[in-house]
Amino acid sequence: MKYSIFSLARAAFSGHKNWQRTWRDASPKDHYDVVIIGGGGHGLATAWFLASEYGIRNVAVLEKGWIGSGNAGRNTTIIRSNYGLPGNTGFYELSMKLWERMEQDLNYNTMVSQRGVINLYHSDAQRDAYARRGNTMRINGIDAELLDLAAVKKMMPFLNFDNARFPVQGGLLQRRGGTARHDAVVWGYAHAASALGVDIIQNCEVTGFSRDANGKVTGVETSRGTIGAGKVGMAVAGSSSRVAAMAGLRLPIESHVLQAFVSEAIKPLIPNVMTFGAGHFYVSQSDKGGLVFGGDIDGYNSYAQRGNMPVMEDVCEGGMALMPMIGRVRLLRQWGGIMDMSMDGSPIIDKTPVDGLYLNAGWCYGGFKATPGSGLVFAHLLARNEPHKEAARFRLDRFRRGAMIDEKGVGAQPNLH
Amino acid sequence: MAEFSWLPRSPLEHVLVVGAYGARDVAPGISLTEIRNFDLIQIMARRGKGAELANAAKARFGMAAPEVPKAVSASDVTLIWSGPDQFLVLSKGGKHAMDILSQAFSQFASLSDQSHARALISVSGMKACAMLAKLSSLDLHPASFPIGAAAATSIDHTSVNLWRGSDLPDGQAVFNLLVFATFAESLWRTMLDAAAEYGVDIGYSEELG
Amino acid sequence: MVSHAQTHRLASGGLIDRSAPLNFRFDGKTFAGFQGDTLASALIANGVKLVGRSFKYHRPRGILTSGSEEPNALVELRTGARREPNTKATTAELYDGLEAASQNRWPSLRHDLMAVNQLFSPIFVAGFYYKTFMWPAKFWEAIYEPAIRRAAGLGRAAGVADPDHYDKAWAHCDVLIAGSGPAGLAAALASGRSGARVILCEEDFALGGRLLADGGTIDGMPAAEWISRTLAELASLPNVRIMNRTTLFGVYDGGTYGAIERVNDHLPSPPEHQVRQRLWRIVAKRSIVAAGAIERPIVFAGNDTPGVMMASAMRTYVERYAVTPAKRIALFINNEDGWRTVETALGAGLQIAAVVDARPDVSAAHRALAAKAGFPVLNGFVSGVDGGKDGVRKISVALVGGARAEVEADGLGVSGGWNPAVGLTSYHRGRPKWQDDISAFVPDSAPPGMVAAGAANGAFGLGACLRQGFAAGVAAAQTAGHGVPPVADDEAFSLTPLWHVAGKGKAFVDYQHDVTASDIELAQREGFESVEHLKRYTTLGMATDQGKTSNVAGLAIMAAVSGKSIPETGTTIYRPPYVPVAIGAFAGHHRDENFHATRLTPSHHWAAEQGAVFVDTGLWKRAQWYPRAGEKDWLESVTREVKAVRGGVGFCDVSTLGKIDVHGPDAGAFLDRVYINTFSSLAVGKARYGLMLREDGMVYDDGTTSRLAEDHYFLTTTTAKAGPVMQHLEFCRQVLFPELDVQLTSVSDQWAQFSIAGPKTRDLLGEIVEPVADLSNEGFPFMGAREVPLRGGIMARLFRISFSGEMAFEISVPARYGDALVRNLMLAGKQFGVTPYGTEALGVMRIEKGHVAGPELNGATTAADLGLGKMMSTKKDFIGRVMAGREALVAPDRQVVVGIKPTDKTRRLRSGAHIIPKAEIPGPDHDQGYVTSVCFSPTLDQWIGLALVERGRERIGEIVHAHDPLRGENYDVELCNPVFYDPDGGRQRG
Amino acid sequence: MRIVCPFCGERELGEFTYLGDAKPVRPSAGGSEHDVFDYLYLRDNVAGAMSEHWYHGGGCRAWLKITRNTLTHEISSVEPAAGVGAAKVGG
Repeated sequence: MKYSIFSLARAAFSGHKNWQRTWRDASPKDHYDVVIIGGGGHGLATAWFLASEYGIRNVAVLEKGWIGSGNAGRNTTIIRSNYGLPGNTGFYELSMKLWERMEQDLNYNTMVSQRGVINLYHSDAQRDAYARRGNTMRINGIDAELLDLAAVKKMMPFLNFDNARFPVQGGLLQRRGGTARHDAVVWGYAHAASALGVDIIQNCEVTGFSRDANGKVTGVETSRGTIGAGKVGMAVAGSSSRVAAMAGLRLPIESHVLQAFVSEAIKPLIPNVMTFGAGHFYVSQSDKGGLVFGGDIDGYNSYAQRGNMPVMEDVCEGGMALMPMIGRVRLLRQWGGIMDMSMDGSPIIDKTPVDGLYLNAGWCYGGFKATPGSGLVFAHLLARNEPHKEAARFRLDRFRRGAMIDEKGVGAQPNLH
Repeated sequence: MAEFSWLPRSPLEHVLVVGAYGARDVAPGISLTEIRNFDLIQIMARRGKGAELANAAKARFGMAAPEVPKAVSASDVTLIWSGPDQFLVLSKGGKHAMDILSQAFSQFASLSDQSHARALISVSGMKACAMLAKLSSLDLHPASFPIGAAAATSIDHTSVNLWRGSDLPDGQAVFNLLVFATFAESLWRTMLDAAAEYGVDIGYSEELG
Repeated sequence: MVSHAQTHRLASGGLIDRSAPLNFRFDGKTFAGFQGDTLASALIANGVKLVGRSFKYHRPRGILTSGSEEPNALVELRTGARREPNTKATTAELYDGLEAASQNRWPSLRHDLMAVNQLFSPIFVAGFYYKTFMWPAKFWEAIYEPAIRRAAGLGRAAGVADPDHYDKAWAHCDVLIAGSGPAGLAAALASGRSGARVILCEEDFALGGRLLADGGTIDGMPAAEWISRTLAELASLPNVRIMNRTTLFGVYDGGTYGAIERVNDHLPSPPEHQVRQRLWRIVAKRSIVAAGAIERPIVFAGNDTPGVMMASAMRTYVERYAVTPAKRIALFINNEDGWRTVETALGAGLQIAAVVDARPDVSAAHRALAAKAGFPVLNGFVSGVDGGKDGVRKISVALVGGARAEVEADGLGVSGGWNPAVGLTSYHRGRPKWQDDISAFVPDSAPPGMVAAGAANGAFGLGACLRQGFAAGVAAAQTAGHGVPPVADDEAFSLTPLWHVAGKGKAFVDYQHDVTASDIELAQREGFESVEHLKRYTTLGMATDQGKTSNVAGLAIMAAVSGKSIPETGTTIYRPPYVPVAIGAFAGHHRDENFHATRLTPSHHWAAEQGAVFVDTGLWKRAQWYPRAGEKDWLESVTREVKAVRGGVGFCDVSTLGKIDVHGPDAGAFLDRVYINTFSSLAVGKARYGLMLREDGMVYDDGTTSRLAEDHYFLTTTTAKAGPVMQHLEFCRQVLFPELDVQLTSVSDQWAQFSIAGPKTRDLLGEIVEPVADLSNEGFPFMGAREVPLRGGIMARLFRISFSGEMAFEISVPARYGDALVRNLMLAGKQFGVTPYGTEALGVMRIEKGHVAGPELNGATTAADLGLGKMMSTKKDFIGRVMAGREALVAPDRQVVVGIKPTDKTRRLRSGAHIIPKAEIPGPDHDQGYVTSVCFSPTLDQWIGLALVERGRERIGEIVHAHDPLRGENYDVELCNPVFYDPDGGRQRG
Repeated sequence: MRIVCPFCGERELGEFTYLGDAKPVRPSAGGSEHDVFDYLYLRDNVAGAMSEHWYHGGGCRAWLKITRNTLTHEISSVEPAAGVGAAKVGG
């Protein structure tokens, strides 16, 4: 059923008894052309692009729990393409463009809200670094504006300009950046992919790979039996190393916990997405009214999906330093996601050394905003066996060659990215 | 030629205001006293020379240097554990200054003068533990941190050496804090904020406690 | 002027202080209450039924509960900068002058035009927004979303800085107890008597938990007497600390618990020097969760009508606060516990209209009571509520067997059973288990060291609570037996599970978010069957009450519609905090200028006296320049400072550099491994510039290291990397090269260090250094390093090194002499026009000299990129050597450091501009680098800069575009040698 | 998280910084690019008990080798990273 105000109104007359499942509840078939492991945003987007863009519809998405139960449902919902290094810049802008047409593509309102993302700067050195980045964006055809203090004050008069330890001096603004409703992205891709014939199989955990005599992957072993596959794509950020290990691979990835927080719902307070340049804090306000905020990873390897207090305090200190008006707003929930932290802070989308097995991993802080772009380029790789041009730098061998994409310039230490 | 004066200036000199601070309606619950002008030498054993260093320390100070997080005092010197195989020598009046200790220990140890790197603050009063609980994650209960206990630790993300001195005659606990000189003003303000609700009596001293 | 008498206050009883009357305002009207009231109890005392509006449909709502699980009675408490949105009236302590306002309504609570949303409720079903608002695409941000954002949200934040203070503290104990009900107090007794250090946290201001409302007999005495005796005993134990107004909200690793203490929320504003709230980090060896249970509603049509209240809350209001939520009460219950409300109400002289008991087997005793009091006991279900803003008027009952009945009442008490508070035990992703006899989830696993006791553990009888609490206390104190547990009878508990009465009309599961039973059915129809999907699709349990009253009912209904059992359906993941906690409390002291510590240089106060402008460099405040009267801007001051140095002499505080003593026989060998160049060969008395790489081959840090003795080097780092380099060197020393005999000590704070530069440096130093020190070029050549005596008796270290490119020394004195040194330098240098200079002038001179600094050492440059490739020794191993040889790191087209000059000499340069070949149109394929550092060079009388440019060194002399679309600039620059000034180095060696 | 420093006793997480997996051993001088690549970039990324390097920078400045379960954060052992042969750092 096509979703619209008219179908909604019609359904209302029948007491909403006629709605169909948003996606089909599929059982595994014996064989698919492509099996995607991971029913998060990336896996589902990949399946949708395979079906819609590359005409490959005999596709299954396998999810060990319920779709969207990983990082797709555990992030701060920010979308942006304000990256500074070749590789990231083009890719995230590709993704941004796909966000801009997502609702029409999917017939699902994912609430893409281009309310602007501003990175605040507090020193000349930061301003210069943002100028470099903003110019990179502009040279790549991406919108960027460098705001001075007066412009920031006008846009966000509620920041602490008077007695801040590190006074705000300005900011780098991407107006096209913003937020999207994270769960809706998952459901929207599931809805649209399912409609094109993709099988979405929940509660189906991959336990191993089937290989032929030459070592080529021929399918996956799962909690619901063996499923044959022409190709297998992994999109399991958070569990990449564990799944890769089943194929005997070691990855340049560590799993870290990233916490996020939401406040009680309040009337509109913060118009856009902001990052504090002098501490670890970024924030936006959801349409429902909660302040959604976060900061740095906790800093140690973890699969526990929960964080500790020092980072929680650090984040709130950043928030209060930036805008002491939130002191009486209450933190409502705290959660932690498992991040694939790669060795240079940038993602990996590539064939693996194992024939037939394809990798989409290492998203660090970029996973949610990358969702549509990742789906497209991974589908491209799976369909064409060669990287999409906007993902050509995300190769696995870049570490060996020394062609890192290290936005922060901190080297092979994942917890610093 | 001009005549130069070389008056040492404590890192807290600018910010320390002698007298009362904070709540006035109660008897001061906290005394904050800065100790000025001391000698502080860090001694680290050379590789494999821990035993020799221990012997030399015993000979020099008449007491064993602490091998666990403790501070030990003689009449003119306090030895404060600061890490594995290392300790700080705190004294006044040059008797245990860098040049003298170098001669005694340089065969077994590496010495670094820290006399100017730190400010020394003594915290006492009925509310000393309550106030320090806002700054320190250590358990300062007498059962866990008795007289003589020492710690290399952090307050406000800043490294400090903290040890518990002898109680005052009225039974009040005394905690000594060595804080890095360039952080001293900032930490001092933080300490005042933490102490204000209890009422504070601020002073400084040229004497080691 | 009090406009309302306390019409609903009982004449006697309650734990309120009738001698302390208080006035308060709600929505502009003044009311009266007593000390000991909550805002909720005081509103009830005044007969106020309508207190709020719901989130989506703006339905009128009353008070549902008496605790922190309250979904409805949310207010904006206080005014102005202290306004607190979404404050639960049920936990807000009344104080004199309290002001509160209802929220999420317009223009008023009674006449809320947003209630029009109810007309659209057939469309505003769960997830409706995912299906619409998509066309035209542009309308989302322009029209739909702003409207939704305005309509959504609850209360209004103050919008200005919070004027109150917060702090944070640590506490340590052997046994931590959450809750002061019978189980918590019994646990405290048992563990406290053993001598264990005990902390008991109670979120309420009064201690006693449900005993305060439900009473009972313990050890043969009334509960109130037992509480006061117990508290007296606990108070006599110095090892027991009771913290009321303190909620334990989370459990973290290693036995660390988070708690929030509302230190002064019961006052209009905190007294001077005191905080509003304090965040506690409590480290406990063991913990006992005695946090009780939460009574659960039953989902039926009209269950959100003001006047519908949890049965236990009714008891609390009557017993504890002596107020009457209704005069004629009906009850709808499915368990034995609901009958207590009957007894309480009758005891207070209230009328019982009827008891609707879903159980067929009501006891004879209850039936006798009903007969005596003259009310009917109806075996059936409430199927509808007649009433509105002003409360319940009549309820409809579907009797078992099909008949219907109506009951007139002005209040309806509901009890659907009790849910143990399983939050704390589940925060480590533990899943509670289903217990059939109470039809509730109880803790299964718990974080290490934690146990649950009493109602939180599914033990609902008073005797059982006491026994479990006491046993847990004994076990947690890890000693055997401390007296006998307090004794009380266990009340009978029977329950017939009842979650949802099917029928017409909106039946609310999540009151605040307006999630109805039919929303859950719709979610199931659309495939959102997983409880996490259900939660996310319908927003069930995501409101400020965190689903305390709604979660279990929601999943029970989901279980029913999907044909699964409740345990099969499972729970969502429980996430802290247990109650919402003010963000200000998590920040504590660290806000405004106290956000981070501040480091001051030894010359800071002298510089401040000179009127220096300071810049934040990491935590440091550094003098950026020293303006003089008449100078119109920073550029004029900086230009003067640079000229003074180049033409005479100046000094700059460089104490912020990291300084490390490297001691030991293997110190030289150690430095050889951490630097790309060699230090073991450095002569005593000499300094050398060193470069460190990361293991991945990129430049990590640079600085000058001097050899002061055979076994003593003095290493300096950049200001920014002082801490990280120390950590890195300790890693090398302890982990990578433990065989080396080397010791490291930070001496950053020990030494005040100043750069003295300019052709008259020797003249100035000659004034201050004792003549015995030979400062001549022969006696103290470039890169010399040694100790010298200063006139007046102190020793200093002199290093003949130059960042500015001038004849220069760095001088170090023990830090307490730093202030004296600058004053003496000014005194001695007056005759030479000595000029203090700041970081800006320092930066200008280093750019003129082509020295790389932070912008070039950006973590992505190699030694060769910086023009320092030749420093890399080929004769030894060092950190980063191997990886530095990777193909992409030695590629010929890397961006390398070059100088740039505008072709138009009057043009200003800006860092961050990109370099585009002259013939090309700007685009990603022609982006060849960027400008890293710029300055106005007084020496060259034009702007100059450094840039990282592809193959830059091969292109010296080429004209390229500096492209800066952000600032609307595009101009020609010439690539040039980065050393603009004195390329032969004659001046610094002279 | 609380870590029992073998020198200082039990301390709060905030006093420590994390480096990562302690299993990879830095190839000695003469190690090939392949060896160093493996050491520097590839990780087992263990889900379970893992040996890790932590730095007690907020305390005694000792580097520690800690066995910690990445699924539960439970710490089962802490020892000086310098190893048993050099139990006392610098000693």
